[in-house]
Amino acid sequence: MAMNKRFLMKAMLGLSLALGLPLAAHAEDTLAKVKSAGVLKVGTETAFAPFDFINESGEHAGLNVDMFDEIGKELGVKIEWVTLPWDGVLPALEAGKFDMVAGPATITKARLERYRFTIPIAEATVALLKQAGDDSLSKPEDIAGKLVGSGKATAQLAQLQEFGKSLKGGVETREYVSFNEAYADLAAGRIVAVANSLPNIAYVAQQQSDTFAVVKPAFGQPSYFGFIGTKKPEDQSLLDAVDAAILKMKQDGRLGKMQEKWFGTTFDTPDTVPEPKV
Amino acid sequence: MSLRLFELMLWAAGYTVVISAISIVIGLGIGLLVCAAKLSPNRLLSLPATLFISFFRGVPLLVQLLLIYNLLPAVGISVPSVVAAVVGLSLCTAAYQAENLRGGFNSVPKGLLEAADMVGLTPWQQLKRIRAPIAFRLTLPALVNEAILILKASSLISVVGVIELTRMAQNLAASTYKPLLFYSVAGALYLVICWTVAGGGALAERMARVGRA
Amino acid sequence: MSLDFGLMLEKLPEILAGLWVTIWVWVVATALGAALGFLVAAARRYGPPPVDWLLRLLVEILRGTPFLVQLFLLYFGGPFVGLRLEPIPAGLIGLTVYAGAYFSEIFRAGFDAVPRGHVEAAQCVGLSRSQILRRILLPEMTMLVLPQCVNMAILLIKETAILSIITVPEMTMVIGAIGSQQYAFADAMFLLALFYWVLVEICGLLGRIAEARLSKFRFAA
Amino acid sequence: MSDTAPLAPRASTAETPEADAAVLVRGVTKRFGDTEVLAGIDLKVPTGATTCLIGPSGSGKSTLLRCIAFLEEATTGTIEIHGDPLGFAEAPDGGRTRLSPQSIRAVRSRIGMVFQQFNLWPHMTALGNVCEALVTVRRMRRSEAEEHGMAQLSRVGLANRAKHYPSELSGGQQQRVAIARALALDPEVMLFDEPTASLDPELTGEVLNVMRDLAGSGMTLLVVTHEIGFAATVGQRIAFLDHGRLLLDGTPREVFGEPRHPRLAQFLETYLDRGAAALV
Repeated sequence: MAMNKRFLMKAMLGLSLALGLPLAAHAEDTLAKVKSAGVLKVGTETAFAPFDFINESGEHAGLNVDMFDEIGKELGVKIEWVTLPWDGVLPALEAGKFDMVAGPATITKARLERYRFTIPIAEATVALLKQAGDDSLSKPEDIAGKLVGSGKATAQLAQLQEFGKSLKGGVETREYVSFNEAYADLAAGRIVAVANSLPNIAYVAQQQSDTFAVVKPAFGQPSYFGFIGTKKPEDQSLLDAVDAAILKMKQDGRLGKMQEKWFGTTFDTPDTVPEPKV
Repeated sequence: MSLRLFELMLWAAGYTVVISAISIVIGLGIGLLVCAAKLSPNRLLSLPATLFISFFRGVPLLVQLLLIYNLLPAVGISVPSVVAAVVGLSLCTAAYQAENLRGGFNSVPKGLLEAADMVGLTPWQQLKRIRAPIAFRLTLPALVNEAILILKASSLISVVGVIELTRMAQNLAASTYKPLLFYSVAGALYLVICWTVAGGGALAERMARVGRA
Repeated sequence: MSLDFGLMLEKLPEILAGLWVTIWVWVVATALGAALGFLVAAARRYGPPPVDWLLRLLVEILRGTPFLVQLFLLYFGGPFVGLRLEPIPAGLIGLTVYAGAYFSEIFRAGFDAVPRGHVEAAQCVGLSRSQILRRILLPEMTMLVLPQCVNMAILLIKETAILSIITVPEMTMVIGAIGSQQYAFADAMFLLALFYWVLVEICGLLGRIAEARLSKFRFAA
Repeated sequence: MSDTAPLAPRASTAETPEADAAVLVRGVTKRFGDTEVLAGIDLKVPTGATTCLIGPSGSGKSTLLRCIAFLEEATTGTIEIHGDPLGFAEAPDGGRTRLSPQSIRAVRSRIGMVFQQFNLWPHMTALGNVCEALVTVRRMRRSEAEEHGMAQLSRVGLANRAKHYPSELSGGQQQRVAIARALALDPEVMLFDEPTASLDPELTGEVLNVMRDLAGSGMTLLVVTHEIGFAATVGQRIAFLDHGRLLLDGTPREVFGEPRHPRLAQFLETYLDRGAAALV
């Protein structure tokens, strides 16, 4: 294995030298770079309604789109979206494919060690979505011993697995490339529930009230959604500017209006990144 | 399905075709180089070519694409989504095309070259006038086949952020809750594309055969 | 990028479980696909013309669309027409049918490649149609098409990676998930590339050994 | 064509009573699309003798042989093997009725066929090729079949090659195995379709020798051949085909002797070693 690793490194080194490219990218300040280019590249996944999704006319829509439109105005730049499957978004962020990630992602201890979050934009507490009229599932504990779906590489999945351990008989999980596939499988009856954050499943249940219903209360620890950036020093100025923009939107009521538009309610979120409970 | 959504599907199908076509052409170029290296008596050339072919035929395209998209930046080569997709598809098809070409070159009957030798053609003239045209005719069916395989393999490039036909169908299936409709339409569009390419290939083969006895 | 396969070693049991799913799904789908392909090729050769046309259409549809789309249609479209398959059965059926289409074309060419005289010789000594199929055509064809079958098997190993999208817990799914949990994306990708590469090379090697074994059955000049 | 058409077969076939005919061909025509390959052939192949079928390329001699083996279906006419119809039987109204596949297999298994291209099955050894039909068609026990098969291989002088695959044998050896394969079923008639045409000249001798032995043993042979020397020396009857018609049918002396039919003379001049006919 070690030899193989060395070989690959050498091969890549050779390739890079051959192409005359610098090995270590020059650490130019990201905010300055974004402003001079006039473009902020944002990575996300478009299967996370109502934050990012493709609407019925095939357009990318959601809270994130509205928010980044405003953030773009604040920074004086255009937004360029890069959409990937969720399990590819964070690796691509680390690979420098875009300046930050919309997502949003649940603010967790593990992620905070590796990434920087913006201030919270919504609640992320995890709950269950079930088939409408499924009486066997009236409280979260009823999923014991059953098959529940969630998104691959998500904090929601991690919380579901954690919750499962506390249940007698545990819970069997199935990991989907995106939550859309999980919802489809719930509708098809292959799984009994989908674990996702309350704002997401509330939206889905409201959009398709014939098919889905939310199991109350939420089983997860209270948590928040934020946008994600790296901890690289050169990226901090950009994330500071985005934080400032979000705070401004929050204070002048734009954020509240957007939350009202997409969730039918507003969230009381803190002005700084809180200490995560998950 | 509204007209607007059908337009979106057509647009995505166009994207699939363009990216595949570019990849096939680039892949053919790389494939020729790799084939030449592989046929070279110099082991410093043939060994890397063998490794290249083995790697790109041995690793799923999905994994290749992610390696190109996410790991090349670690050595300072950052490529946007579309470029990563084209590079991945090109390298993958190059490995297969190199093998096809090698098969083609090897099946040119030796006697034809001996005959060319006897009438005094130089090795380069032999390659240009005898070997290459015959090898091309022999590999044409394989090339058409490869084009179809790449068209279909391009359904995977959404993992590096390119929205092509399959991804568009996936998006619209999710937003309209009509997977049956959108995947069927996507399948039908792929069929139209692939059958067109196959038909064109058959035509090209017939035309290439005109020169034959 | 830092590569540390220690993290991966801790998860070895899970990785091996994923590897096992990949291998058995691949072996079963390849074997069933080859059998299906043979039946389709035989039906097209011996059945009435409408059967030939219908099967040809199906084969061309399966060969003209990406496996991913077929799989989506089967798994996510299926429930809308009352076909609700679990991930592994859906993956197995999808891959088998997909493989069957390609194998049928390989066998069809194989049927044509068996010299007519070999069949006539069998007719002359009184072998029945089914005896000719079983005793002459099938074995002769098998050795003629072995290289293409090995190629197909190799393509199928790689296609199994796509089953991760319908949540089949095979190698790509398992290693990818571990990579995400541990933020060891690079390690996961390298490991995956390595595993598939080794599997493919082993399959190719077995194919070459089998071909060498069969070489004395080759047609005399 | 017009200069030869009016000529009827010179030698009478009536000297062989029908009951003695191993193969009886009656009014066989064969058309491929618009091309008439056989234009009404009547032929009696006498039992216990060697009949050689000669003629220019494209004269229809191989097609006639393949029609007799029912590898091609004659467009009209019937074939009988020792009085039993093969493929089609004459109907009372003068037409033909198709016989069942079982009947075809049963009658055909009384014919042995040797092909120009040998057509040995490449995945079976020499012995395997010889024994195949004994086991699968005649339902013999494997050991019994192998014993019988070995005897056939000895007959063609290849007992020591029993375990070899076709690819490991020379062309002449392959053709001898093919003869053994046909002999294994104890056929009443052996058909040879240009058995030496795809062999190197130095390998034709061994095959012709085997055929000579078979002819000497009193077996009925019908041989399509270009080996005029063999036809003249071994053949007891010669049939000369030209443009799908049977122009001559008689003993070698009758056919090759003077005065020669002009078409035969032309054939011998054009296609063959000019000295060959002098062997008569």
